[in-house]
Amino acid sequence: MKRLFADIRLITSKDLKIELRSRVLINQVAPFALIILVLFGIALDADQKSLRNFASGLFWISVLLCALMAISRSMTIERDDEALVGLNLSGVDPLAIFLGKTCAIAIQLLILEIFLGVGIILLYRSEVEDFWLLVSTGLFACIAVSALGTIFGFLASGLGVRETLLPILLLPLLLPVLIGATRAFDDALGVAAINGWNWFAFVAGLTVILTTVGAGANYLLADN
Amino acid sequence: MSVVKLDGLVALLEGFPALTGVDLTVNAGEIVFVKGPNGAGKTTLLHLCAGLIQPKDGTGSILGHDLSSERTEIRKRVGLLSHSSGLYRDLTVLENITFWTQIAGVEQSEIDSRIVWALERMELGSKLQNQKVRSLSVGQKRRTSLAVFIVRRPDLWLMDEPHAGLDQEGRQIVDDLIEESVGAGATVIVASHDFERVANLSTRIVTLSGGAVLDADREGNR
Amino acid sequence: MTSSITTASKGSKILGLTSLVGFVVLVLLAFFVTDPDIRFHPETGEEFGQFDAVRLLYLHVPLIAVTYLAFVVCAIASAGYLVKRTFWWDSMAHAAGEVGTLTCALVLITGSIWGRPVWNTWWEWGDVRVMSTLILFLLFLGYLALRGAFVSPQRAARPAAIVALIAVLDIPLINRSVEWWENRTLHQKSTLSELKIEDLTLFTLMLGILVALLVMSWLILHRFRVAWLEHAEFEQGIKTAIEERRQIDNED
Amino acid sequence: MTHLGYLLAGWGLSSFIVLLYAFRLIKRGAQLSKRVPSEHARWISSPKQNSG
Repeated sequence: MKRLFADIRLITSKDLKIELRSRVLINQVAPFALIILVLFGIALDADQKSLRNFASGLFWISVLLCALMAISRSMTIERDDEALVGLNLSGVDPLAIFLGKTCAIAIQLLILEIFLGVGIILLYRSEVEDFWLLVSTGLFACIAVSALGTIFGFLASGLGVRETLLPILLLPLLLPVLIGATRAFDDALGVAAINGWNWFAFVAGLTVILTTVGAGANYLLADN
Repeated sequence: MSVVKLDGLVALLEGFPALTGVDLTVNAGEIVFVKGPNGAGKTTLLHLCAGLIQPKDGTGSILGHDLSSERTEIRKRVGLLSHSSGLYRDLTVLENITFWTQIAGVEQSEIDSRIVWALERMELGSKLQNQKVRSLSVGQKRRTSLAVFIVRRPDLWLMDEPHAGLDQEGRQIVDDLIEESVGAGATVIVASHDFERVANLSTRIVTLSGGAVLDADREGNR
Repeated sequence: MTSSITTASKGSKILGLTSLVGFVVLVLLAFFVTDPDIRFHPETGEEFGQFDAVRLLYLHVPLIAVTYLAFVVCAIASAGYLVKRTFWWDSMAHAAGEVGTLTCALVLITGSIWGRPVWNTWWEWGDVRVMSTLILFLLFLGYLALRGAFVSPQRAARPAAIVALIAVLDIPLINRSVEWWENRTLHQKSTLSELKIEDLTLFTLMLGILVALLVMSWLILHRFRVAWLEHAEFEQGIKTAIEERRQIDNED
Repeated sequence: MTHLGYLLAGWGLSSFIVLLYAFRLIKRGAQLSKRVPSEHARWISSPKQNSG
């Protein structure tokens, strides 16, 4: 058990260190997120009020699109010089690889969410009514997205068509997360009179289920 | 005791039969030189011995573990030096070696001394150690891969073109390492095109062709 | 059709013929024997109901039944594959998945055509069943795309099985989330309970489900056999390739 | 009959698509059968056995 946590930490910190060095997130994904926000604003030709109403949906769609990039990048790191072969030969528990990479993606997504959050507040003039609901939903939803994303990243890794296949496999499955997180955000941003904490509970439940499913699938996927 | 025992092994690579029925036995302490033209199946043979490929047909065991059902066990005990570096480009030499040593589950107390030993052995000086792998020359990268390879101290050494990209000095280090490892109880399989060099190093030469063993009994010059 | 070999067998021919006959009977019942859905408002006496559009339900509802069944079969076969790791289970999962995706598309098409006159819209956002079915359809499109992306069918088997299982497990979650999303649904508790379910209506509906089951079985059976042959062809290709490689071997 | 257009479209399109798919399956099966030795087609030797 101690070994498992140590290995998870090793893999996560390795991925994050690589990210800090290569700055793909900061130089490419974050600007991409910003562009999405701006494009939505222009394409919807919206006045400030409707942008505020749509803010939570646009926020989560941006997160999902950025997640696709982060997942893809996370797999590329292991594929570029076949480091994945080394990981397989190291005798490390496949669960550690899965959770380690999930954590790394989740942390990156969390940073992106903060960035996007500031973005919708500044650009769409969203007002935060329930800060903790925002934070907890953001945290859990991004874990769910990362866990399922890592599994599907592994599933499709090694295929030439990974970049195109990943979205059609992953996005429909994440629909419940999208709905739950969007509704919770609607309440937290004060644009819908609903109980956002109920939606948060739903998202949290989904996170537990999807992470467990991912871990199970990971064992099935790991060669034996 | 035979370290590698393959019997009629067939292995596929993306639907192509890279190995068409390999019979091969390698005993402990041997240095086996696998030669053969491009596409003969040398690399696939090494990958198979590393437990990375599920055989399509035939039976085999590596280090006493079954090749079909106990590949996880096999993987922990073999080292594979392949064409690609297996390194993370954006980490430094030292970070790469540290990561791979830690992830391999080397005893905490032993980690530092092993890393120092591997770096010294591959003559990776302190200036190089802090360079990103991305900025290394081919030879330096190869040395780093070799350092990662030896730091785990595998029982079965599987080396694909170990001399490729190295200078004269580097090649000599590889030769010495192989000699030493056998002295320490390891078994080595080297796939290479550098006939002269590896033939002088090995105890036996195996010729591979068309994904099968053509000749396994020729003696090496060691 | 003399001695030429196809994927047909005596059993499948009987199955196919029965399906055809059943379909003709179903059409006759659905179009000419059953009554249109016309009701009168108890107070004003106004006519309302689905009128003849209800005849689409004799097709739409059975299609839904077989779609879900096909996906369940696909999930079971996928689980079977992960346990047994034999090609039989993989082919079954593939066949059921593909046929299920086809019928799922038909569910969406017929539902949309029925929705236009009855709900006055081709597409209703926020209706749980409509949305869930669409997502289900997209999920299995991804499943089939994943299968198609692999060069060797053997390597596709395990990832595909995992995707199918996750997809089917996700269905209840999708259903829940859409239901809570907008707490409204155009489908009444059940579209059927609103109809005057007479014996004949019920009988036609049951016959429809039976016919759809027969057609689905026929399709899955043949798709399975095609997959089986594709597998055999692949294996044969490997065998020839091995022999060819050995030939070169001997020439050296 | 009301809604005749919708009815024909729904029933017609569905039957057409299924028939097309069935036809393609048979064709593909026949093509493959020609290339693969018949011992693989287990349903020929034992026609009663369903699905393989």
